[in-house]
Amino acid sequence: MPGVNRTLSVDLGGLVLGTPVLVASGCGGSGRETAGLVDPKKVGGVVSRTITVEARKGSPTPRVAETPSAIVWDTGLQNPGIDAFVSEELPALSRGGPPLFVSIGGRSLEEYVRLTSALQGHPEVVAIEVHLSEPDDELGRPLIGGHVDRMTEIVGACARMSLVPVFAKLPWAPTQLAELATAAMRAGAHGVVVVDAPPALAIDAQRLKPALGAATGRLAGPAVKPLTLAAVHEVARALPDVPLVAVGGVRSGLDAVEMLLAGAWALQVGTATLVDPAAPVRVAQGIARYLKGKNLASPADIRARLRLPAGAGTPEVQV
Amino acid sequence: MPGVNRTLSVDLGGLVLGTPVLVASGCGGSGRETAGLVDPKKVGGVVSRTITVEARKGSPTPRVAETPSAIVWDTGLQNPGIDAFVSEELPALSRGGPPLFVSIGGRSLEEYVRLTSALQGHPEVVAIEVHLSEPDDELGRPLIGGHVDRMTEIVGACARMSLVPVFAKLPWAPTQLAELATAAMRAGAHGVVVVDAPPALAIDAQRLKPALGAATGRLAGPAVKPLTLAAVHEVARALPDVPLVAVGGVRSGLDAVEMLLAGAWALQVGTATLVDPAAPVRVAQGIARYLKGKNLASPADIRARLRLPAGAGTPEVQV
Amino acid sequence: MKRARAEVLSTRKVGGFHSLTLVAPEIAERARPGQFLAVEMPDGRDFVLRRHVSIHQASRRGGWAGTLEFVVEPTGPGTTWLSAVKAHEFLDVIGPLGKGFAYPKKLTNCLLVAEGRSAAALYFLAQELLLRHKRVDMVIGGETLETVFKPIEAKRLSQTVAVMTADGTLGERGGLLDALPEVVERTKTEVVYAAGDAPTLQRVAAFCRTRNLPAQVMIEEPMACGFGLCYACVVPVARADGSGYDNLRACVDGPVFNPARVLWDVWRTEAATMMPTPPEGLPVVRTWPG
Amino acid sequence: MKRARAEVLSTRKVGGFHSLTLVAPEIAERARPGQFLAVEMPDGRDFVLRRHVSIHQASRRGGWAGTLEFVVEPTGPGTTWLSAVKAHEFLDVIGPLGKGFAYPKKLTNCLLVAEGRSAAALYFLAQELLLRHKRVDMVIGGETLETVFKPIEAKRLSQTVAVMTADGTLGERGGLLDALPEVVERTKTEVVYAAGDAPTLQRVAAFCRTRNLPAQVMIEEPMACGFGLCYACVVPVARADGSGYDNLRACVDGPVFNPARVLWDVWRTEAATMMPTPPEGLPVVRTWPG
Ligand SMILES: Cc1cc2nc3c(=O)[nH]c(=O)nc-3n(C[C@H](O)[C@H](O)[C@H](O)COP(=O)(O)OP(=O)(O)OC[C@H]3O[C@@H](n4cnc5c(N)ncnc54)[C@H](O)[C@@H]3O)c2cc1C
Ligand SMILES: Cc1cc2nc3c(=O)[nH]c(=O)nc-3n(C[C@H](O)[C@H](O)[C@H](O)COP(=O)(O)OP(=O)(O)OC[C@H]3O[C@@H](n4cnc5c(N)ncnc54)[C@H](O)[C@@H]3O)c2cc1C
Ligand SMILES: Cc1cc2nc3c(=O)[nH]c(=O)nc-3n(C[C@H](O)[C@H](O)[C@H](O)COP(=O)(O)O)c2cc1C
Ligand SMILES: Cc1cc2nc3c(=O)[nH]c(=O)nc-3n(C[C@H](O)[C@H](O)[C@H](O)COP(=O)(O)O)c2cc1C
Ligand code: FES
Ligand code: FES
Repeated sequence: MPGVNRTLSVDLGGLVLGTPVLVASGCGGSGRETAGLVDPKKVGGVVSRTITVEARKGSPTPRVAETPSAIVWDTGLQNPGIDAFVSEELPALSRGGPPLFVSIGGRSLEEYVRLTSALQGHPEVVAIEVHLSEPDDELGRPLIGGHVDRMTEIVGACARMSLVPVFAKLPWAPTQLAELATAAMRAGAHGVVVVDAPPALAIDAQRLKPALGAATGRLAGPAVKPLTLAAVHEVARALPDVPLVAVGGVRSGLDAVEMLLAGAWALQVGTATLVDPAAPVRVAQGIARYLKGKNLASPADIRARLRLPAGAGTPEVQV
Repeated sequence: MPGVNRTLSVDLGGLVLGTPVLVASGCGGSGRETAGLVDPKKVGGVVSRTITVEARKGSPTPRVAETPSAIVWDTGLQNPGIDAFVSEELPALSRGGPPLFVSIGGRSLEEYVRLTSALQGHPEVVAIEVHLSEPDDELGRPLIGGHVDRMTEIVGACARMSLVPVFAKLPWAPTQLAELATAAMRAGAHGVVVVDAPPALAIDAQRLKPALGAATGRLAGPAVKPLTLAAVHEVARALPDVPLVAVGGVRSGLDAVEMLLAGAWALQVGTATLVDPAAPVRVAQGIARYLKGKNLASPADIRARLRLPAGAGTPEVQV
Repeated sequence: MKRARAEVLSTRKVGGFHSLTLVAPEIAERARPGQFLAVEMPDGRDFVLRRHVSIHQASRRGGWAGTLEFVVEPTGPGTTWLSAVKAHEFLDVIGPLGKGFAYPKKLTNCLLVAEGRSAAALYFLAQELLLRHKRVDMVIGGETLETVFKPIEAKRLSQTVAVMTADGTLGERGGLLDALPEVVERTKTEVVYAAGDAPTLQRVAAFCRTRNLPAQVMIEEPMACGFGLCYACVVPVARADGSGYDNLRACVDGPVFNPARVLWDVWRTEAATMMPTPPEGLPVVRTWPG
Repeated sequence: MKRARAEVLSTRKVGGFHSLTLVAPEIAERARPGQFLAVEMPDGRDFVLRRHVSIHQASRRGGWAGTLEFVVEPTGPGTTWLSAVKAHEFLDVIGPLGKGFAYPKKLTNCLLVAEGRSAAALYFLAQELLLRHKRVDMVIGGETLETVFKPIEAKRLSQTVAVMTADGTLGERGGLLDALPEVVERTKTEVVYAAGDAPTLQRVAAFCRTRNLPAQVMIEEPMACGFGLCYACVVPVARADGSGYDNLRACVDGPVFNPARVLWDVWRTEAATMMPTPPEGLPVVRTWPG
C-alpha cells in the first residue's frame, strides 16, 4: 500500500484516540509525576485511578507483592474523594495531558449516580470508566458488577446521566463475561473494558501471613495476558460491534497486537507503565512497526482478524 | 518438639497418603515413562489423565505454548477410552506406583455414570477425580460443572455408585467456587480439587493465529499460583472440614507450604512434573524442610494457619 | 533414560549455530542417532519448559569418551540462552530420549537429507552407518551459506554431498527437493533419512513414496515434557492393520517416523495459516506518532 | 527526575554488600542524600518491577564527576542479579527519586544512626553536612561484622563513631538503641538522622520524641513504581493542622519523613505477625521419606 498514510488512530464508536494505547486505571498518577519521561501527546489516553464519593485511606501496606511474571496488588482504592478530585486533581490531570477517562467506583447505586453527576460539565473528561469490582453494600454481594441486574442498573444510571461515553470495566467473572457485557451495552454503555484483574493471594510462608496488608489482592502484569486474551476473544465474538478496550498483561507492541487480533479496539497498559513510564508510547510504536511490516494502514485492520483453525470447533470471527 | 516422629503423611478424611504431593491429571503419563528418574514410593499419589467413555484423538497440534511463567495447553483429553484404559493402562499405572486417582470426564450424566461404573472392582484405584470442565451436551452449556444443578447431579451419581472416595475438580468459575464446592459435598463428594485451570489464549502475532491447534487452551504453571491460592483460601474458609486438594502453580516446597497455609490438605503438581519428573518428591522434601525449620510435626499443622491481618475485613480462619 | 547434571566441556560457534559439548557418560553410552536431550532452563526466567535438542555426537570411546554434543540455533529465549552458556557451567539434562533411526539390515546405499541445523542429528547417523559398512551420500541445505551445517564434515562422512542454498551462496541455488531426483539416480539410493521442517519432510515423504523408497524422517513437533507424560507432541500415524490412525507421542514413539505411515495432511492442515488481505480505503486520520 | 541508560563503571564487594558505580551525569548532578534510584530488571526474568536503591554517592566534581554509586545487599532475586552485574554492562535507571534529607539551618551537631546497608545513604549525607560545616557523629550497626557498612569510612567522615553488632564481632554488642543515650549526651546531639528497618526507626523516633530531638528518618516501604504513579508505598503521616493523617507516597513525599509526624502504630500494626504454637499430640503415621 505505498503512498497510503498510515495511522495509529482508532475510532471507538465516535471517540477518536491518537493511538489505541491508554494508561490503565491506578497506574497513571496525576500526570505530573513522570513529566519529562514520556511525551503525553503520544499517549492515546489515560484512565484516572478509581474515584469514590468519600475519600479513602486505602489498604494497609504492603500493597504490592511480586509473583512469577506478575504482581499481586491492593491499594484499597486510595483516593481523595470525588470533590477533592474534581477541584484539585482534575485540572492538573487534564492540562496538556492525553485524553482523560475518569474511573468511578462505589458500593451502591446512589454512589455511582453522585459520581457521574459530579463529573458532568468538565469538558476535560472525555469518558467515564465504571469500576464494578467493589462489594455491593445494598444487596450484600461480594462483587457489585458481577450480576446482570446490577450491571444493568448501575451502568444504565451512569449512561443516562453522562454527557460523555461510559465504559463498563467488566469485573472478573469469567463464565459470565459476554452476558455482563451485553447487559452493560443494553443499559447504554458506549463500550466495555475487558477485564478487571482476577483475585489473587500471595503468601509469605516464613511469616505464615499474606504478603499484602489487605490479605488478598488482584493479579496484574505479563502473566495475565493469556487470560485477558481469552476474555477479549470471548466478548468480541459475542459483541463484535462494541468498542472493546482490553486490559491486563500488555507490555510490548506485540502483546498489544495480540489484543487487537483477539478483538480489542484499544487497550490499556498498567503494570508495564509502573516499570517504564514511556510504555504506552513504546507499545504504540510497536503496533506501528507491526502494521508497517504487514503493510496495513491502521490498528482497525487487524482488529478481530485472528485466524481460527477450521477444526477448532469455534466458528470464524466475522469482521 | 524433640523426639517427636515427624511425618509427611496426610489424612484426607480417611484416605491416607504418604505425602501431600500428588501428580496432577494429565501430567503423569502411564507411570513407566520416567521410571528411574523418580522413586514412586516417595510420591503421595498420581492422578491419571482424564478418561472419557469413548477414545479421543485429542486436539490438533501444537498443544502447548509458553507464556510468561506459564504454559497454555490443550490436549483435547486424548485418551484411549475407559475400556482400553482399564484393560491396558490401569494395570501398569498401578503396579508398584503411588496411590492412583483416576480422572473421569464427560459431557452428559450418563457418561459419568458409565465411567464410574467401569472403575468399580479395581482395588488399585484409590479414588476418582471428577473432571467437570467439558461442555454440557445435554443442556447445551459451555461448562458442565459450572452450575450447582449439574454439579449436584453428576457428583451425586458418581458418589453414590463409587466404592472409593470421589473428588470433584472444581471448574474455573471464580465467583461461584464456594457454592460449587458446597454442592459437590452435599451431593456426596469426599473432597474437592481446587481449581481447574483458567481458559487462556496464546496468539502467534506474526501468523495472525492462535498458538495452539485448538485455538484456546488453559493456563498452568508458576504464574497461576496466586490465583489458586485465592481460590483455595476462599473454598477452605467456606468449608474448613472438607478435604481440599490444591492444584495450579506449585513448583517448589514453599509453593506447597503456601497452599497448605491457605487451607489445602494436599496438593497436585502438574507443569512442574513435566519439567522435573522428580518434582513431586522435591516438593515433598521442601515441605519437610519447612516443617522441620518451624518445629512442626506434620503438614496438617500448617493447614489453614494463614494469619490474616485483623484490619483486612475478613475474619480469621478457624482451625 | 538418565538424568545428569552435566558439565559443559566446551562450546563452539559453527556458522550461525552454537555447538555445546557436555560430560554425561551415562547418557552418551546409551545415545543413538535421532535421539534427543531435554535441557532444563535456568531458574528465575519467564519461560519454564525444558528445551529439546538432537544429539549431534555421542562419544563412547577415545579421548572424548563420555561426552555428548548438541547444536542450537538461537531463535527464541531458550536457544538464545543455551547459545550463551560457557564452558564449565552445568546443565540439567535428561536423555537419551525417543526412538532413534533404525539401520538397514540388507540395503546399502543410504541418502541423508537435511536442512539447517537439523543436519546435526544426521552426522551422528552417518558415522553409525559407516561403521555398519553402508554407503552414505548427503543432500544438505539452508537459507544461506551461514545456515548450511558443517559442509566440510559432510564431505568427510559421505561419498558425495549436494549442497543447496535458497540464495545460492553455497552449492546450488534451490531447495533440497530440487537435488533429490538427480542424486537418488546417481547414488542408487536404497534408503532415505531426512530431518528438517514439516513442509520439507512432507515433500521428502511424497518423493520417496512415488519412488517406492523406504525412508525415515525425524520430526520436530513442539514438546512440553519430552518424556511421554503430557501428550503435547503427537503425530498422526496410520495403524499397521489399516484400521485408522493413532496420535503417537513424538517424544517416545518418535521423533523418527516412517513417513509412509504419517498422515501428513491430517497433521499439517491444522497448522495452515491464512493471511488476511489488507483492506483498502480505510479512514486515515493522521500519520505515525514520533 | 531523569532516565538514563547508564554504564556500570565499576563494581566492588564491600563486606556482605556490593557497590556499583554508574555513569549517569544528569542524575548525579541532581542527586541529594536520601534520594534513590529505580533500576530496571533484565528482560525474560520472572520478576518485573524495578528495584529501588538509595544513592550512596553522587560525584559532581573531580575525576568521578557524573558518577553515582549505590550499594546492594543480595537478599532476593533483584538484588542478587544486581550483585552480579559487571563493569561495562548497562542499567536503565530513573532518578534521583523522592525527597532527600533536609539540612539544619542553625543547629550544628548531627547524629547519623543507621544499620546494615541502610547506612549507605547516610555517608552521602555526612559529606553534605560536612560541606555545610556541621559536626557529624555516627552510630552504625549490623547483625555481625560483615553487615556493618564501611566502618572505616564512617570514622573518616565523623568526629566519633559508635559501632554496635548483635553478636559483638565488631564494636560493642547490642543494638543501635543501646548506644544512643550515651552518644547523644556525649556529642551534644541537636539533630538525628536515621535509616534502617521499620522497628529500629520506630524506636529511634520514640527516643527522639522523649528527648525532644528533631529528627529525620529514611523509610524503606516496598514500592512498585518509585515515581508516584501507583500508591503502593504509602506511610501514614499526621497533617500539620492536626485534622488527621494522610497516606503519603514514600516515593514522592518521602522516603525521608519527620518521625514525629509518622503514625508508627497505624503503619506498623498491620505488619504484625503471629506464630502459631505447634499443636501437640498429632497423629504420627510415618517418618520423613528419603
Ligand atoms: C526432537 C527435537 C529435536 C530438536 N533439536 C534441536 C536442536 O538440535 N537444536 C535446536 O536449536 N533446536 C532443536 N529443536 C527445536 C527446539 O527444541 C525448539 O525450537 C525450542 O522451542 C526452542 O526454544 P526457544 O525458547 O529458543 O524458542 P521458542 O520461542 O520456544 O521457539 C522459537 C521458534 O521455534 C518454534 N518451536 C517452538 N517449539 C518448538 C519445538 N519443540 N520444535 C520445533 N519448533 C518449535 C516456535 O514456533 C518458534 O518459531 C528440536 C525440537 C525437537 C522436538
Ligand atoms: C527508598 C528505598 C531505598 C532502598 N535502598 C536500597 C539499597 O540501597 N540497597 C538495597 O539492597 N536495597 C534497598 N532497598 C530495598 C530494596 O529495594 C528491596 O529489598 C527490593 O525489593 C529487593 O529486591 P529483591 O528482588 O532483591 O528482593 P525481594 O524478594 O523483592 O525482597 C527481599 C526482601 O526484602 C523485602 N522487601 C521487598 N521489597 C522491599 C522494599 N521495596 N523495601 C524494603 N524491603 C523490601 C521483602 O519483604 C523481602 O524480605 C531500598 C528500598 C527503598 C524503598
Ligand atoms: C497499583 C495498581 C493500582 C490499580 N488501581 C486501579 C484502580 O484504582 N481502578 C481500577 O479499575 N483498576 C486499577 N488497577 C488495575 C489496572 O487498571 C489493570 O486492570 C490491571 O493492572 C491489569 O493490567 P496490567 O496487567 O497492564 O497491569 C490497578 C492496578 C495496579 C497495578
Ligand atoms: C499437558 C497437560 C495436560 C493436562 N491434562 C489434564 C487432564 O486430562 N485432566 C485434567 O483434569 N487436568 C489436566 N491438566 C490440568 C492439570 O491437572 C492441572 O490442573 C493444571 O496443569 C494446573 O496445575 P500446574 O500449574 O501444576 O500445571 C493438564 C495439564 C497439562 C499441562
Ligand atoms: S512432550 Fe510430553 S508427551 Fe511428548
Ligand atoms: S511506589 Fe508507586 S507511588 Fe510510590
